[in-house]
Amino acid sequence: MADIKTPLLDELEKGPWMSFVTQLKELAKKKPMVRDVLGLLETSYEEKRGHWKHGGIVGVQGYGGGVIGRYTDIPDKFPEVTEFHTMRINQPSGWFYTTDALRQLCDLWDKWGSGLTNFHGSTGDIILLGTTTENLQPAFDEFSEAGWDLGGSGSDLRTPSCCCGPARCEYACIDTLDICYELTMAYQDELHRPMWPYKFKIKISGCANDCVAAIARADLSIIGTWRDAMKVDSAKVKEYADAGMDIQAEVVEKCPTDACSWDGSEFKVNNEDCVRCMHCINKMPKALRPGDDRGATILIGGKATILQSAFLSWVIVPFMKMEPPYDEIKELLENIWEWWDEHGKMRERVGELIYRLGMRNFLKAVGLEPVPQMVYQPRANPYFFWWPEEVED
Amino acid sequence: MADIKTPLLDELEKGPWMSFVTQLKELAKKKPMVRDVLGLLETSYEEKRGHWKHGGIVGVQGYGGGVIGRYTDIPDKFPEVTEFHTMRINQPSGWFYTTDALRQLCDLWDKWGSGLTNFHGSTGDIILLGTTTENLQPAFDEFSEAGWDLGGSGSDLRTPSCCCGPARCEYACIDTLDICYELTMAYQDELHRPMWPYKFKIKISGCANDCVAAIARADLSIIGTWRDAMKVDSAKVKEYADAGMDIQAEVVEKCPTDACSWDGSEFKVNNEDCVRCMHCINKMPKALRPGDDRGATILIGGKATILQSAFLSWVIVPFMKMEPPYDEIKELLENIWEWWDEHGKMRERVGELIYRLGMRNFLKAVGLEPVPQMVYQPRANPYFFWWPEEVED
Amino acid sequence: MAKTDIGPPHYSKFLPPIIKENYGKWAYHEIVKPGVLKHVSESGAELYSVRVGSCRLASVDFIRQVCEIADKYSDGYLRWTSRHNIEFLLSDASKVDPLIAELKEKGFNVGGTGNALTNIIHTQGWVHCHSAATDASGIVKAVMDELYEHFENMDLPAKLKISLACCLNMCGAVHCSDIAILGIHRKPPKIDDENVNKMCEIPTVIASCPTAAIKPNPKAKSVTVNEERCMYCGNCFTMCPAMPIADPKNDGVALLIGGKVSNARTAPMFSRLAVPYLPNNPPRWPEVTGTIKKIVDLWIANARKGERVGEWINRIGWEKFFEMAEIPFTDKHIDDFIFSVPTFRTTTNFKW
Amino acid sequence: MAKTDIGPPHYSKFLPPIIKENYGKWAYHEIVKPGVLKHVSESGAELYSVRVGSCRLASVDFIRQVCEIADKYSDGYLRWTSRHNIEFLLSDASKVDPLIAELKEKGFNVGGTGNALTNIIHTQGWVHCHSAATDASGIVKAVMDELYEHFENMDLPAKLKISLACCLNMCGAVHCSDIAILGIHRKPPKIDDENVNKMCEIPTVIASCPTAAIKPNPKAKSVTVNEERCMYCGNCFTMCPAMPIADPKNDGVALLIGGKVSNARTAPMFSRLAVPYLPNNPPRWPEVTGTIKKIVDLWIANARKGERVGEWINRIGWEKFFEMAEIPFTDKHIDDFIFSVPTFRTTTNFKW
Ligand code: SRM
Ligand code: SRM
Ligand code: SRM
Ligand code: SRM
Ligand code: SF4
Ligand code: SF4
Ligand code: SF4
Ligand code: SF4
Ligand code: SF4
Ligand code: SF4
Ligand code: SF4
Ligand code: SF4
Repeated sequence: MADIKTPLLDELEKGPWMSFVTQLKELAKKKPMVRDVLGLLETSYEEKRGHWKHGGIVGVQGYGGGVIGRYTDIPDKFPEVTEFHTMRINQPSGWFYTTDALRQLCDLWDKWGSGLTNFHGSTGDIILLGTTTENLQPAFDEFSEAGWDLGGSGSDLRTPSCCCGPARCEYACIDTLDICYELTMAYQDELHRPMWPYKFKIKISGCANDCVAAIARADLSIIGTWRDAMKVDSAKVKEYADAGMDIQAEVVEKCPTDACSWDGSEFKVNNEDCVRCMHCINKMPKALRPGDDRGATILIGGKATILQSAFLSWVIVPFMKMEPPYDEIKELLENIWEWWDEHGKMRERVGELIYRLGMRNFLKAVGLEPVPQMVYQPRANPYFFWWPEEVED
Repeated sequence: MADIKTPLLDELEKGPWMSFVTQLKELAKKKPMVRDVLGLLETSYEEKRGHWKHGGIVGVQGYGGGVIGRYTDIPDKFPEVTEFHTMRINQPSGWFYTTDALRQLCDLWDKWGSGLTNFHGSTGDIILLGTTTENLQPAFDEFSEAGWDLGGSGSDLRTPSCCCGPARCEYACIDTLDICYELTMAYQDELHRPMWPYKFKIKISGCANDCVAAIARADLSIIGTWRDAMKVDSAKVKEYADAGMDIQAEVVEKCPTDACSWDGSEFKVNNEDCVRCMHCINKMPKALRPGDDRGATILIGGKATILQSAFLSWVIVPFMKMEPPYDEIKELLENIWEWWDEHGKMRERVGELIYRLGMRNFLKAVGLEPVPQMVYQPRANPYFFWWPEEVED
Repeated sequence: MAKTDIGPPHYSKFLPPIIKENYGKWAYHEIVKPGVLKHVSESGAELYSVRVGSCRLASVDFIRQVCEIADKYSDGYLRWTSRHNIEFLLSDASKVDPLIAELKEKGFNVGGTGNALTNIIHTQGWVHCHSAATDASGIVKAVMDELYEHFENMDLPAKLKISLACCLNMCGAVHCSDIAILGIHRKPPKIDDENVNKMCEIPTVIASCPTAAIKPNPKAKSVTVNEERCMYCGNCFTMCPAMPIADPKNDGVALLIGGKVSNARTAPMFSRLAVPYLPNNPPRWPEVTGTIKKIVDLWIANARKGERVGEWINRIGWEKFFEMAEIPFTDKHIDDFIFSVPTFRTTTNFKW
Repeated sequence: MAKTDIGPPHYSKFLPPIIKENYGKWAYHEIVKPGVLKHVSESGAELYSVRVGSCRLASVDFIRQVCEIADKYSDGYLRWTSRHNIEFLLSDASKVDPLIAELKEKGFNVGGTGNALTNIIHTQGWVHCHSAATDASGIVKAVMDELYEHFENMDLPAKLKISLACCLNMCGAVHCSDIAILGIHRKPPKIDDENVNKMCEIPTVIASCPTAAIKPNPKAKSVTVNEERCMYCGNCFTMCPAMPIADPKNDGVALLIGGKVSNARTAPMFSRLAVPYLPNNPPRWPEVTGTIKKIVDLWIANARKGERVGEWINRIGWEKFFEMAEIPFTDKHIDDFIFSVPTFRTTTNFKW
């Protein structure tokens, strides 16, 4: 195997942060494919441009997605990456693993692919980076055998993801891991067989800290919250104060709604005004805890910038109880998909469709009542509509 | 003259607030036109609908606007208001009058019209309500003789208006009356001969209190402000405090930028943080005053709801000195009009044109530098453009 | 021929001597009592302005009556405010109380200063405009009667600015008022094909529609309206009288609230939809006056000192406002026009 | 044939016993020191999570190395975070320090907790994506090196979340990050008419353009691009390889800042344009790392305790930020897309 020179990339082996270049170089020693990736990347660094292109659609039997086809545009120079496809493997809820499971994944990818991965992709999948068209099916067969399945890609449901939730976090108001798993299992068909106007993402966070960035990145966000009174232990607040926390400046004054107060001995929360932003709890987890009547706020429409610019997802159900088998959220999801599938244009995310047709049509179609929690403010323009049954003939 | 019955309108003679019905009824005694207005209005009250319509364009020689044609759609019932046009007379700056001038206006309108007026119209004009096509020219001739001219209407410059400013207000940072007069005089042609895509309004307020609602209602707002330090007399602040004002709660805590403070003896303003919102000055006019380096902030684009929904005007020049002959603002206005006239679609206000073509094109065309004061926040989307000269071939 | 383009008279002709002498030299002001402003100059001179309500739809006789009073008390000098109130400009302090006495005797309304309700900005209504979905002067009178105590006293949390526009053109400042009363239609225009063909320029009609609901109908040489997109603005009717939109059964009034114009404390804000529809019920529109009274009373009872209606609602949250005001929240309250998305609540931070 | 639709393994298989026993029963946590979280259960049980940075572009050998360590210290249990860090899950407190010692010895990065810089969310870049206007892993490495001290210490005013996306598709959360690094093109795509004709579906290409800049070119059976409307998103290229947009001379990086996702205190916010363009300067992008360092230092020096970047800028105002950061403000900073108008400053309230 010819040695390749990567003087530019070598610069990225310096410095305190772990170097991907070192890893690539190690792997390149045994994997020709990775040697060519290195060469290609060095070329990109020299030329300041990428060298990949789209090509024919590739995949595995019975699936419409889960594989991203990729080809270099300079196969003459780097023949080993003439084909360099990605497989997306659906991660376990909350990205918990045992070393056994990880080794199994590594061994399979060593066998069928480049040995390069992303742990994880931005959507949450285990990204296996670089294999040939030919290897896709046998690779998949063995992954499946071992208990792993493909994640989403294309115009379908994308792999749902969730924060560590009740497994490792005292703030979790819902069982994020279970909801994530149950929804993923319930919608295997939607996940694997593209059929919609565009992609649809679900993310689940246990509380308003939103550690999977659902509001920014999911068409449907499920975010834990509570409806009753926050639990307050003033003695413990005092411990934080005694340990040096300036409760007034760091907690009380940062409350968005002036809902809490501290007089040196009692920490009071006005639960009617509290918007459950989590800030005071974040600052003093030993002293404050969410209430007992827990459930989730459901939001819709989050997405990145294409086409109509990025949207953050917005409230459509202020509170929904979240108990297995999660029928209420499933019914809502199905109603949403039905409406979107029927009315959405190609490459129109559900949020964009709502923008185009209006919340009133969306709410009516999916059977939700309008509530003021859906908006920061009511409309400022007078351009509102009446249904025929609301006016006289 | 037959008596008319107005049982519904009569209800509006009750109650403490001055009654327009009483005035109409008085006038109806001598003016048949007003008797028919009353009858028509009573009919509208019975039927719950208006009875006016548009018709052919009417006006006076040499003018393209200043008159609003109006006709009833039931001339058989109310022949006296078959024609019932409005004349808009340009008010004096700040709506100051002498009784002589007012009597002159009244006498002329008694002679040539219904004797009904609006003091004033929403744009600021003296609205003379109700005359015939035939009377328009002779009426105008006599108004002109007496020193009064028509205001704007149609797709032209509308009558500028201004707050009482230096004539009656200690907050005025610019000479609103003079600016209003000078601009009105400089643009008589633009005011009287419609030629633009749509209307264009100018309003001038002496300070950020904006007592003529310029930001909401003017395509171009001129609003007084200052650039140096606010003038503070702490002893006088103390007087307000002694008289019972809670300086902390009513003033300091309401400052939008935390820019002022009060320790019981010294009122401090951090002029770097002060955004000159006027609040602290409003609360304590004896103690606080605008600085000496005065001028105006210029804003563009305010308008009501048609077509693209209401816009508030936004900053395009953070600070402009305002001294006669006001060449700088005149040059800016002319540049704006030129660009708008060239690119605006019919019925497209200048703010809507900027929305459609982007601030970058507007700023380049009128010769203004972009500054962060123009926006609350920079763009969140990545859809920005490069001029050909900014990129390499 | 008469002279054209002479412009308005120069303002200096109308300024009283005390103003000419102290032009730009005012030092401060006080509100002596409701309706009376005292402006003090650096020179020590004192100007008293006595503010008087006015129904803007005024007859020449009314103006003459006002002139008489001005001659008697303010040397013939007076002005109108930007909200259609009258101000008598007095340089003689001793005349203030006699003036007020005579004004009250003659039925004038003195007040509108400071933290009070001031005059309602309004438009033409059924008195003059073809486009009106409701009357203007009539509702204004009814509302001012209902809230009159607040015009005479300065006991509100902050200034209260009410406006009315009789159609979606929104002549005036309704889009930025503490309380806006807005005439609305609720059904698409009816199309009179024959007359559209005769009376209207079809491209102009099509372009006039903000929601692009109008399409050509080449067969009938007329247009069609996509009723699902039409939000009854009446713009097509202004362009084309053969598309009448007035409808006694369905026309009425919407209330938008919480707007402001001044930059004091908070930036100017739009008024926002509170009540989508109240019926036209002349002569006194009891549903409108009743609902406004309820909102104002709620504001008075709950706002902190100095909080305009919108500032108060922003502090407590619109969800609380709807609950407290017992106003039903409907699909109409949720924006679906161009800038809708930024109004959606993209956070879990809300109150129950 | 292999089984399809089996879904991911059930998560319970991978949870350590201490988590199974205390699932949903965690009472509180402490950050013992940078990189070490201690979660205490209602039962009294204590779970230690040791957080380790990772370059997300990981080889199987690296993962095997991590597994070895996990077997030694955390009974073979570990997880990845939503930002690509690794967490070793220990139920035995005494193993924490030895683990950290071994990690450091092997060159791992321990930290990323609390008020620190955590791992940079990023995307494919020149390593795998056809659409990339810049590399991902390379800049990320350079930026993490530059700011490394803040990963290891918890001395920032608040959490610092940096993200990178290599093109306008913005895979990841760049649109809501404290600092977002975004690969951008700056010139319209070149059109290869012949191949457009052959390779692309013209209606799809036209629909792909957010600014409607693409029109059919029936003559050439291809398309044309209105260069004045094109803002170089590259969407057409994704739909049509015959419209290449990559351009070594003009591609580069924009910085957007001040976004956040959590609802803590303030609602989630978008990142906003700070620097429209910095050149692609591999291998270490000094202009990018330098500018980011400057912004971070400014934030550290000026923010109040607990203020995220965007919260700090909102308090002082963007006009102050641009002045303090000495970043030129250009026409590019002013929005001109769909929701531009609500970003315009409709008030005189601003700082000089
Ligand atoms: C692999 C991944 C980036 C990564 O390095 O992690 C990725 C890679 C691609 N994304 Fe993405 N997206 C990935 C997560 C995201 C996310 C983040 C998320 O899901 O939380 C977003 C923003 C959220 C969202 O969905 O809006 C995202 C927004 C996009 C978009 C813009 C969509 C929009 O509506 O704005 C596109 C464009 C498109 O769909 O044509 C896109 C398109 C693509 C394509 C398929 C580009 C293409 O047309 O070929 C990329 C394939 C790259 C490759 O070489 O494999 N990708 N993409 C992420 C998926 C990994 C995984 O499955 O775990
Ligand atoms: C008379 C007046 C209302 C009043 O009772 O005071 C008025 C009356 C009319 N306005 Fe207005 N507007 C009047 C001030 C306003 C204002 C307020 C202002 O100027 O400060 C506005 C809001 C600010 C603005 O310009 O946006 C206003 C926004 C409109 C619009 C919507 C414009 C828009 O871009 O949104 C229209 C519709 C149009 O132009 O076709 C309109 C159209 C009309 C027409 C001409 C309706 C028509 O198509 O025939 C009305 C004639 C009524 C009549 O019977 O005379 N009027 N109009 C005001 C002019 C009096 C004056 O000259 O002093
Ligand atoms: C006379 C008038 C100007 C004119 O040239 O006609 C005027 C005069 C004064 N205004 Fe005004 N304002 C006048 C319309 C306005 C308007 C426009 C409007 O109402 O359509 C506004 C903006 C309205 C809004 O914000 O929605 C306006 C917002 C203010 C404010 C800010 C109020 C606030 O806190 O939001 C002040 C400051 C204050 O009163 O503390 C102010 C203060 C003042 C002062 C105190 C200024 C002074 O030192 O002389 C004057 C007496 C106020 C009073 O009535 O208590 N003036 N003022 C207008 C009287 C209208 C009326 O008859 O009621
Ligand atoms: C492990 C992880 C969840 C997971 O399932 O993977 C996690 C775990 C915790 N988060 Fe988080 N957050 C995690 C990603 C996030 C994200 C998502 C992201 O960064 O993309 C967010 C939203 C980001 C944003 O706002 O832009 C996030 C916003 C928070 C916040 C709110 C911060 C704020 O004040 O704005 C808290 C509260 C706090 O730390 O005070 C929080 C608090 C916590 C706590 C303290 C919760 C707990 O009691 O265990 C955990 C330790 C935090 C720490 O690192 O100091 N977590 N957290 C993620 C670690 C990512 C990493 O490796 O750095
Ligand atoms: S979102 Fe809430 S429950 Fe989930 S990990 Fe973050 S802080 Fe914990
Ligand atoms: S959770 Fe947030 S809103 Fe509620 S009291 Fe605490 S800081 Fe205030
Ligand atoms: S805008 Fe300012 S200067 Fe003009 S009257 Fe109002 S407070 Fe006085
Ligand atoms: S004018 Fe406004 S911003 Fe300036 S100090 Fe006074 S209250 Fe604060
Ligand atoms: S608001 Fe409408 S109906 Fe009223 S005057 Fe203006 S255009 Fe006419
Ligand atoms: S009423 Fe307005 S929305 Fe309806 S068709 Fe006419 S112009 Fe269009
Ligand atoms: S951000 Fe763009 S270039 Fe980067 S992975 Fe996503 S689609 Fe590809
Ligand atoms: S690069 Fe984007 S904006 Fe330019 S033509 Fe292609 S799709 Fe349109």
